[in-house]
Amino acid sequence: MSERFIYFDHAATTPVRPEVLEAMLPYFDKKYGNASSIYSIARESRAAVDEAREMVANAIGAKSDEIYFTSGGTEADNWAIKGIARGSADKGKHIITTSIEHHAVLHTCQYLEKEGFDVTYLPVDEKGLISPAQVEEAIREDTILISVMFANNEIGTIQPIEEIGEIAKRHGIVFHTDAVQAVGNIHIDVKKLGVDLLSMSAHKFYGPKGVGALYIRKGTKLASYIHGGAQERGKRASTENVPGIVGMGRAIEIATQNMDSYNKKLLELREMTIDKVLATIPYTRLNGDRDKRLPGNVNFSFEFIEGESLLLLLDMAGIGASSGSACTSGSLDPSHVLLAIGLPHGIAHGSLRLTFGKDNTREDVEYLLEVLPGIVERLRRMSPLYERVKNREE
Amino acid sequence: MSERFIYFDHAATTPVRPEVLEAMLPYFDKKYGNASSIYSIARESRAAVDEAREMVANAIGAKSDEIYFTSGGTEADNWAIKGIARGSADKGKHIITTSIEHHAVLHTCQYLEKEGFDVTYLPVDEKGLISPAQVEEAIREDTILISVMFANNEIGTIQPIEEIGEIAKRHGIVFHTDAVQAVGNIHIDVKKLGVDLLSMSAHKFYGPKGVGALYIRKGTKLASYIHGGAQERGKRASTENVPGIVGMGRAIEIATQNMDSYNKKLLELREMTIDKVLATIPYTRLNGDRDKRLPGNVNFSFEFIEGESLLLLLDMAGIGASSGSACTSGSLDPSHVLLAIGLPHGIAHGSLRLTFGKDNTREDVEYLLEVLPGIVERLRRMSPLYERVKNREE
Amino acid sequence: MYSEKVMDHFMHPRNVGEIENADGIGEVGNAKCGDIMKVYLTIEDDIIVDVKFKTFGCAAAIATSSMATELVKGKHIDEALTITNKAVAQALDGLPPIKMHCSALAEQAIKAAIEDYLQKSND
Amino acid sequence: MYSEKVMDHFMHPRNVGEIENADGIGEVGNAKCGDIMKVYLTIEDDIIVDVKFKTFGCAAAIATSSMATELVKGKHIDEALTITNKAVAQALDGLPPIKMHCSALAEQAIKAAIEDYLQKSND
Ligand SMILES: Cc1ncc(COP(=O)(O)O)c(C=O)c1O
Ligand SMILES: Cc1ncc(COP(=O)(O)O)c(C=O)c1O
Repeated sequence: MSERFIYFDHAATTPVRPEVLEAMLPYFDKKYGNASSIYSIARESRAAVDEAREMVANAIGAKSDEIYFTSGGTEADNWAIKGIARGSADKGKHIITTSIEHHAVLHTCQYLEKEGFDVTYLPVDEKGLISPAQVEEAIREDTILISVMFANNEIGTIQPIEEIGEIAKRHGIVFHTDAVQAVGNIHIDVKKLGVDLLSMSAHKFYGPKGVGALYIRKGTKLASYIHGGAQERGKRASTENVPGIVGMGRAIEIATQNMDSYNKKLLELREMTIDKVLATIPYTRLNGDRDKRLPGNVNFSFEFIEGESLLLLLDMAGIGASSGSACTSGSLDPSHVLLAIGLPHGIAHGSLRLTFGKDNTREDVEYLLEVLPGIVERLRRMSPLYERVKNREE
Repeated sequence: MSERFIYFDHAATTPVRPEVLEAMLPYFDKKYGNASSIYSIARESRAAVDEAREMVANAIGAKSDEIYFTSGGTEADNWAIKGIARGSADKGKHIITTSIEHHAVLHTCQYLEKEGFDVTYLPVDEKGLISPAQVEEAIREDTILISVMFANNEIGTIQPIEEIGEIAKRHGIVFHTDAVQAVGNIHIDVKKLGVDLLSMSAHKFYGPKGVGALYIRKGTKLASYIHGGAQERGKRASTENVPGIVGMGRAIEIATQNMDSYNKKLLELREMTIDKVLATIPYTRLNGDRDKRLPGNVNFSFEFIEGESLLLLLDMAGIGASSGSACTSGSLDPSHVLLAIGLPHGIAHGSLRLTFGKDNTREDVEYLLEVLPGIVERLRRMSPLYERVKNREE
Repeated sequence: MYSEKVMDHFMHPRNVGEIENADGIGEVGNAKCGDIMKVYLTIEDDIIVDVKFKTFGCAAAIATSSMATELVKGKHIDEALTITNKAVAQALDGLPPIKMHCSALAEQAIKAAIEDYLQKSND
Repeated sequence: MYSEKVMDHFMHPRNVGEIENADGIGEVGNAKCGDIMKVYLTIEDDIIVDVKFKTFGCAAAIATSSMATELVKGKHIDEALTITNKAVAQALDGLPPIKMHCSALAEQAIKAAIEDYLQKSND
């Protein structure tokens, strides 16, 4: 086992920043009041929640009463999609989404299909992009919702959200975007985008796990999803997770301040990795669009080998990475995203996602570039698929 | 404003214990791995989540694969009730609950009524108790769920859950109990109780806000509520809130260890408060059952005055308390629980809930007993209702 | 939640009490809603020379009662009748939206007391 | 997740490679499932005197390949045919439930290789 540990899996989750943890700490044991109560420490909790709401709103160009805190990105996705579906049953039962959404959107849509909704899963091109024209063509009389993710969690592809937003608005259809991978990582302004609902999750930008938010554009009618007390202006019940919410606010504030310099660095690491890996390891492809992609994301497929073995050997070398979405590790199927961009199963199994973050350095990437070719080669030498290719070559 | 602050609102929320916070801390910034990932720090997260699950299971006599973590008590209630409702539509559409449930249950049931379910809200007696016979009488051919809270959050009344569990089992009906106020505060053993589903929330027993759990007895078929990734064995999606879950585990472990001595102390404070307040403040009644009540709960109604004014004056004197559920503060109606036990509106408005906790002392209660009579008298002297009574008396 | 002015008038309400043989008495609200305000006026030459109140209600109800009585004291009844609940709330540096109905209570109670006076004078 | 033994056999797999002119070759699985195992046997007097494998798959697939080849080496083919996937998993101190199918792969590949040998001998 290696001495050092280099984390290249920031799309799965990020560590809480020291400044964020510091902001959260008083709300665990000192300012522990229930934000809905009336006495002094409770009013401090209320004020802290309001301030965090303001910070989240500012970061995406929203008003603070358009922000509703949730338990994470998944709940925000469930709420947005099921809330519109249940509230628009009289208008229609058709939903448009894509085949590369996160499971939080995909499984929610599949659940609604069982309830009698009709869902169009738009195919993507070989880079993982959908076109606004595709969306427009899919619109029907009874379409009630368009849900297209902002940036893909596996291959990092960034979709033309603004153009899709225009189409949605023109047709008067509610538009949701799962922006969990985008918020806190790239600039977002909901005023420009024309989205009505937007999901976010704090642990993707150095905030805590277990807290997220849904942006609900003023005027968008959305049924509640978690019923109970009057928290979040009656729209999302449960005692406010004050430390979590405070952490999300502080994290998004810092992320927004640092975004340009942060992304400059990530871009450098990304380009360096792509160039070197493609140059040194044969039978390798880059998945996703080369340019329309998150600054910190690279995703390769190494033919003839399987991802889990690759991850374990990288872990032994002190590198934490991912093969497809972390959430899918419970499954045996290769990533639905890689299949959707047209990869054959065998190649989809051999994918590696590296997602860079604030503490990664050029040295980290150099170390990766040092060990990765050997690890790939080692697994290939064990692989009967590689043997065939080699035999053919000879 | 007073120098000291005495917290008498432990039913609303509790501070995180130092030992609990300490257990949580590494999982924010050091062991920050996504519990679903594969590399070393992620495996540590997974192990920590599994250990916490074991602790929660042990505390209530369950097996660890019967515990599913949620974002709090409200989500657990929503999940249990809607999950059974949606999954049993072919069997029937009748639900039995009580008129004094927390809003997390009540509003969920009201929501289901709009969807076509038929809900019986059992009335309670003047102490806030329901009888097993009432439950049995309410059962119909098409009853699919009985949901009765373990202990009431306002008046502290503890229901005959074991007896109701027997009836539910005899009739083959799924039985849910909202035990948010009970777990971590009084002994619970699901093996004895015959409940199929049980909701809990960590911040009610010195754990963090924003994390709870649902106990699902093995063999109980419950549809998922939050769809997405494969977390919680495919039943509850979203990146695990590792620090929160770790905190819940540690908090319930400590609560269970300390329960007997803790409750002995709370009982003393409770009895002392009840005796003295009833003896010194006229036109006062104790709400709820004198004996079948949570050790730390007292709830009074002071005639002729209104609760918010009372709370603000207590806050000025450095005492944090509540008037009905903290969650209802967004509403203008008096507590539905106090109305259900037969209080007229005017008197329900003038209620005071004091809920004691681990750091409260006899001195704290003595201070309360010193200031409370004066505050009540001050408000009464301003009240036109009191004037009438006084005039009648003269 | 509340402005400093609201808290000041709640903690130190002006004009609390009753007036024996008041020229006008108004009572509005009911216990069901959780707010009752009773106003007593002493009126000389249609000028409100003294005013007292009793209120059952929340902090906002008590503070608006206190402020409203301050605003009408010394005023001609015609002028007093023009004082709106908005003016009362503004004089308190605002109220939380959910509490705005409390300021209506004060306006109504004063109107009721003046009407009571006018009716009595007509008798 | 994995036992130490699994990790050991994954990190240091025994018997990796090919055998030129093997007496029996078996290949099972397919790339779609993410697991392929190919086994080469050298057999003398129905005794497996040498065995090599190549595997495309996860750590469990590699480790079970390694362990299964260890278990059959030196054994009579009749005995080798009785080795079950459970035995392979047990020899590795267990596998996560979701990975149990990988041990089936190893069992099947060895069976296929022995059958290949038997068929060739019959020719
Ligand atoms: C695109 C996307 N959507 C939704 C989610 C779910 O977020 P969370 O795990 O916070 O519920 C994730 C990450 O897990 C994601 O990457
Ligand atoms: C009886 C009861 N049920 C449910 C809840 C909701 O729990 P949470 O606020 O953690 O969602 C509470 C407390 O708020 C409660 O007291």
